[in-house]
Amino acid sequence: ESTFAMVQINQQALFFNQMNEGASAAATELGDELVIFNANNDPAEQNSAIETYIQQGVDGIIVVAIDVNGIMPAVEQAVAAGIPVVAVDAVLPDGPQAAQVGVNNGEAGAMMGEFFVDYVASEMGGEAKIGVVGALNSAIQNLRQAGFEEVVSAADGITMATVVDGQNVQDIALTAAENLMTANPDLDAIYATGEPALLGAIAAVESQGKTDSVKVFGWDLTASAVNGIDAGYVTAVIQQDPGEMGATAVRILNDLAAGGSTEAIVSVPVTIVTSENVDDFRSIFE
Amino acid sequence: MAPEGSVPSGKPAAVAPVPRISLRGIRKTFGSVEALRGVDLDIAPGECVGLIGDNAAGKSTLTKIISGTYVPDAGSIAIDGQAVKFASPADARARHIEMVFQDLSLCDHIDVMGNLFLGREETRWSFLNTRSMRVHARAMLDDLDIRIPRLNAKVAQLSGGQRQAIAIARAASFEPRVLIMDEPTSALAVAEVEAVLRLINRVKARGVSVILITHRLQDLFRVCDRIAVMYEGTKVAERQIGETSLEDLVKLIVGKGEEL
Amino acid sequence: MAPEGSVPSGKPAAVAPVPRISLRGIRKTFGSVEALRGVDLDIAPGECVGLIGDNAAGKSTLTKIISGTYVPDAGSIAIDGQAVKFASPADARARHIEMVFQDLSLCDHIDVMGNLFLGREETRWSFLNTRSMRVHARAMLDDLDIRIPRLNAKVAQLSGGQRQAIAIARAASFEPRVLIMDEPTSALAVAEVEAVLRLINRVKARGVSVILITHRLQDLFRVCDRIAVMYEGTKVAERQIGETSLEDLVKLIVGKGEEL
Amino acid sequence: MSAGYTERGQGSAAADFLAEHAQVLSIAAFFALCLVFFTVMTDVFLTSGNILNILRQAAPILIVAVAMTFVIITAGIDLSVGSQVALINASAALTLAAGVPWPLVILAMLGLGALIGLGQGWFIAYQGIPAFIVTLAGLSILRGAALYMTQGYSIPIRDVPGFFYLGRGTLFDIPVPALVAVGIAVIGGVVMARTLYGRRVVAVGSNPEAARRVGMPARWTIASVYMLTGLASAVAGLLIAARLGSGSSNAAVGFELQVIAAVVLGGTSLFGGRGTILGTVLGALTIAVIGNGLILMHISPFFTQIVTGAIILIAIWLNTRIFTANFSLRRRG
Amino acid sequence: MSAGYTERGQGSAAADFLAEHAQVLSIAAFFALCLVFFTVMTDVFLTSGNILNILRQAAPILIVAVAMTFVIITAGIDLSVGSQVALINASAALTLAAGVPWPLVILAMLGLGALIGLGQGWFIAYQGIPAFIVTLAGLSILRGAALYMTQGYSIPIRDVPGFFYLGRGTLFDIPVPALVAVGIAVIGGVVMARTLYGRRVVAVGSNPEAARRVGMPARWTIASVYMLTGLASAVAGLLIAARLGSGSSNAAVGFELQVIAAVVLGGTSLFGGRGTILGTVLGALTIAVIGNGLILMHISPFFTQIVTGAIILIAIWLNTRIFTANFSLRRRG
Ligand SMILES: Nc1ncnc2c1ncn2[C@@H]1O[C@H](COP(=O)(O)OP(=O)(O)OP(=O)(O)O)[C@@H](O)[C@H]1O
Ligand SMILES: Nc1ncnc2c1ncn2[C@@H]1O[C@H](COP(=O)(O)OP(=O)(O)OP(=O)(O)O)[C@@H](O)[C@H]1O
Ligand SMILES: [Mg+2]
Ligand SMILES: [Mg+2]
Repeated sequence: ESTFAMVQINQQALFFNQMNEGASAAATELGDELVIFNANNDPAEQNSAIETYIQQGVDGIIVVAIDVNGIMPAVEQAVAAGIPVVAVDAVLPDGPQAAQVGVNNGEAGAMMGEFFVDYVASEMGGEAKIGVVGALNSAIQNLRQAGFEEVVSAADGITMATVVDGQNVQDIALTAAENLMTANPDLDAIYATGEPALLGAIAAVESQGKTDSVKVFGWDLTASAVNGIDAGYVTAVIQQDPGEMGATAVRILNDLAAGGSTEAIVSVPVTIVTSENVDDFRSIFE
Repeated sequence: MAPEGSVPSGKPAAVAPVPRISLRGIRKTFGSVEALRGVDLDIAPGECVGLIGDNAAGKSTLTKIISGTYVPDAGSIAIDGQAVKFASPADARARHIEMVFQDLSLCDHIDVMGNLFLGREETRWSFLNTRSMRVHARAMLDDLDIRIPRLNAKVAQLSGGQRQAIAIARAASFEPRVLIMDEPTSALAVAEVEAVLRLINRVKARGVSVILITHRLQDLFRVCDRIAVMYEGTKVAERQIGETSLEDLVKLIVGKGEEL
Repeated sequence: MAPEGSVPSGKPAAVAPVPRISLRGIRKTFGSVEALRGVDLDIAPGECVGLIGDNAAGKSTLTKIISGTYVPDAGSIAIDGQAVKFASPADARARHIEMVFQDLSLCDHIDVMGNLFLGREETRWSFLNTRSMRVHARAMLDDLDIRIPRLNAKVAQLSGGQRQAIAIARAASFEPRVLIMDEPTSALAVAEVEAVLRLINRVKARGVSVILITHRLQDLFRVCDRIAVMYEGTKVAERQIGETSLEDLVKLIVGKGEEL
Repeated sequence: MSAGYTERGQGSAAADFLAEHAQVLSIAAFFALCLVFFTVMTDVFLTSGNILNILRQAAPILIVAVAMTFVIITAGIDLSVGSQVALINASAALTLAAGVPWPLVILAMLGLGALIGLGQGWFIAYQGIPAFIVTLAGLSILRGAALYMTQGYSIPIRDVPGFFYLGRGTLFDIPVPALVAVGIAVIGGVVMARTLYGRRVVAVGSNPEAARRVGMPARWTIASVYMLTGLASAVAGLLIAARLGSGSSNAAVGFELQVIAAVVLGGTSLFGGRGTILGTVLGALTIAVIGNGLILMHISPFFTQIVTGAIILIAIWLNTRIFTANFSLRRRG
Repeated sequence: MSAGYTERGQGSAAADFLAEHAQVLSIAAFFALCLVFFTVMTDVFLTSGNILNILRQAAPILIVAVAMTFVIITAGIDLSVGSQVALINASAALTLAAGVPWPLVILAMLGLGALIGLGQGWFIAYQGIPAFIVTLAGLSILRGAALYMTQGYSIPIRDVPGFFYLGRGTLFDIPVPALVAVGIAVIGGVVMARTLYGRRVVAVGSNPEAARRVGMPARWTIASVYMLTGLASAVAGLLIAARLGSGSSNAAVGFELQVIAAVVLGGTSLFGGRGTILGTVLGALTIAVIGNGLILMHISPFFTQIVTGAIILIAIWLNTRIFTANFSLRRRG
């Protein structure tokens, strides 16, 4: 019976769409209405949308922030107007938001780093050269990159090749990844910090005929990532549960609207998907 | 030309029974300006009509209507006695009405040869037949006594007279049945003017109807059969060439002549 | 004009001792075209020089060099005996050289009044002083006997003659010391041509040097003191007006006259 | 058969007015239509709170669009405005975070914006490089610089109430950004229509060679309009920084297309010479109102892009049909 | 003092050649410079593998840029190509996933692309709406449609080797996309320079009213060039789908600016009438080579944007200085 608004970053990644779906499903289940706004990567648009929802007097707002600091004035305004705010995924600085739902991207990146170091030690003879396909315009993906690099660069035997910028667009990521492999013919592995980057990296490995020599690590499963895992050249992918994140946020708002309370930090765990557990996820992409 | 009409009119000389072009009550308004306020005009085959008048009298507007560039607000056009409506210049061109525009209408980015054949390109399987066009282009220009050394120069770089010659050559070369020339000699030097006048007499002899707008009144007497005088959007007078004089025309233009 | 020079020259009539403008060896090449191949010319204060020649002879190019529009490849310009270099038209304008361009150089998106004052706007604290400009604009146009009903019409909509009149009014109105007119009467009707010729005589009387390019040779005899003839980028002849005739000039232009 | 020597009548002045102002009238009509539509369809739209919101949100686009109108009237284009906004946004946050007093930061940023704009203008006007290329390079260089400065993170601005007032404060109940935008639009409109500078801008855009020939400082005029977009981008960047309380290289992504769309929607021709500030203001407000209205109407995010595009296209189409019934093939960019 | 009646000399044909082809020569010189530079600075650059890579990567941009050259020569612009690519990309993946045979899919997609382009062309040519507005609306609408169709998923294409061959295969050791691109560029070049259609395109761009007056089908010509970009976008969308092995609404974001940049870099004037396909090809390759070379040189990704922009700007600047020493104020968009 309440109306909640969700301010999303964009809809070009499956991740956000699954989050939207999860949230919508939860809202339907709880009998609430959920409206979603797509900011198309423009931080100021997110603030504008929140301001508009405040005018309209929605009962709660979910934000997936592009600019975590820049969103705060709008969050403060919403809370001041009596509208609770739940942040999902991107971690907001301290403020009046009711809860933070999601994954700690830096930590998860580090987790993947440790997995990689172990993998190199066990499967690649202790030596490897790895390149990164990142998205420098995404703060979240920069955190994933930083967490990963911190662990990996401290390990012995692992050389960091270049970082290339896929700009969060898959065909640009593909070109960048191809050039990365050309520039480093001896590359052993690629780490892709997001879904477009991973899609691009996988296609690049295929198109360069390097499916035997280059192993791909990355974030966010897609159908082609599942294929890659089956084929063996995608080794591990961090799978978040975006649907659950969205649903959790809606549930929190619903509780708050009913006069309940929430914990400040609600974490949704990630899984590292490898050939061993990929079957659990296959159904999503059929 | 002697009168050959069936119904003798009050005028000293009548036009041929079926005029090549016949305009009735042509009106055209641009915003607040009534450019034409009801103009009638007939032109016989092989006749050259001089259209004169003060600046802004509406001469260019009238001829643009004949060539399909403007659509009149009211009035009718008949060609060889048959009523026509021109929705675009392509319609008029299909009836072999060609015009030299006062602003020349050249494409600055296309070379001399391309401009000469603009809209009439010679093609072979829709490829431009450059070789054959080059040969013809030279012939077209030589007719006009104009010196244009490079056929592949862009027309933007040419002198005013050279540009005008190209526009004239283009209009005259593709077997027009009606040839409209809006101040065709304004930028031409003496010899070139002579060449244009010769050209007009030549096409007249082939039966082409010519409308010549010019402010060089003495030229009219060299080529025209009849003169129509416009004033502020109306036709105020018409004269057979034999029964008028330069002084008479000047008076008619400025509005001090007797009316028809 | 009677000779008043100190050194008697071989020519029947000499120019004033210090010419208002003196050109020496002016050359200009565009790509493969040698537009000017070394031209000398002197013009005295209050003198009107007619510049004639075949199409593409280089008349416009020469005058554009005087007005700073083109920078010559070689040669020197002196004004009142003092050597000058014009890097841009603004430099020439600063020395009160005004020109009517063959292509008119009007801004189609600006209204009649704005075009009349283009580059010479009257301002008050850098705001356009529209009221005072409107009064002056009317006066400028009335001088030329041209009918332009609306001063706030965009010039793109005007007839060819109206546009030309605006360009002439603009160049003549701001106290020029040298007035260059490149075929200023080509699109004008009879009465307007007369007005321009009157205007030239008026400014001459005030000591303005005038260069008139025209293909209407008979007009030259009404206003010019001297005629310079160009041919293929060179000056081939110079005549005092008293000692030449229309036929003579025609011969000189086409290259059949005796040389100077 | 032929009339006597009579003069033409006066003709209808209304026809001239309509023909000359078709573009502005058309966008004004469409804007009005949008207002009516959203007022009817949602109850919140016509509340003062929402209207002030729209004004505040539209302010950055409006400000830059006013300057962009000058650029486009000179037949130029500035694709780098979004990147300039991001650079100023990031620089302002960094300098404020470093403890520089905010009035100084504002002055420095305005200076930086003007300088960047002038630099681009120099390449365009004095070196004759197409504006599209120069500002496309600028787009890349300046966004890269912002990215480098912030290393991709967002920089928080804390405890500078004076600065925040710029982006969030109100004066007589009207948001400060809206006031700034209105002020700039009014100044822009007056400068364009009534001053010597405005005349030069139009002349240079209409016929650059003619402007040069009559002795106008054509090159300087061209260079200067890019300084204007630089300055306007600086103002917009500061307003955004003050509103969001942070600076980031992600600010104003895609901003250039929105700004140019507002200008073109307002009837300014991309071929130069023709345009009005009033049209631009209406264009920018129309885009803002559509964005706001669609949110209020709870359009599914899968449809917003489709609907926004379709509304603009259909509206312009109807307006073209109504206001310029028999248009010619003249360019209307 | 005065010369006799002598005729002008022949003059140097080289000077004419230089003046007429300054733009293409300039980008060619710069392209050569880039090649030399990267060859010297990196060992991998001049390997056949890398060169073929660059060709494959540049293919989509090249193909659309060839069609865009036609559009820009008519003084138009098509901002919607990126969205068209995304739509075709997504549609192709969806239909292939639905089991439609791939040759049929290709035909259908080409038809769809042509239709979309023609639709936009109709608004522009027959309704007189500025191309910028129509295609900006198209950008929004078509991307929205792609988003809606895929619901944000990236749609995998599985087990269609014939289709994959298009994007990944080679013929005589040359990547198929590169062959397609070269073929299209050659056809485009011939059509532009040698056929009636090309002449009409130039005439319409140079002086639309003159083209109309000489009886050319001016409107149809304008509409048709947008059909060309539609078709080219379809080809590019198919190639990208075949290369990535998936279709998504996220494909080709920002593609339009890259394509237009390639065209303008190649010397085509945004004001219409002037441009060559050869220049466009060189422009597109230059951008691809710079992108590739900078990665090979291990430039920090934080700098790539800055360096790319700076290289392009400086190069054009040097070329302007060398090839058009005393340029005038004529428009050169
Ligand atoms: N497209 C247009 N829009 C508005 N007004 C126009 C247009 N074309 C012509 N006019 C107006 O119509 C009137 C007649 O113009 P027109 O060009 O026919 O005159 P003209 O007799 O050819 O004059 P000139 O001898 O100077 O060439 C003028 O007042 C002009 O301003
Ligand atoms: N900007 C330019 N670029 C290239 N060639 C030019 C340029 N301007 C003039 N020319 C060439 O210079 C020569 C002289 O041209 P100019 O315009 O001076 O002739 P003109 O004597 O004024 O002729 P007209 O009587 O026809 O106006 C011509 O051959 C012309 O093609
Ligand atoms: Mg006329
Ligand atoms: Mg000339």
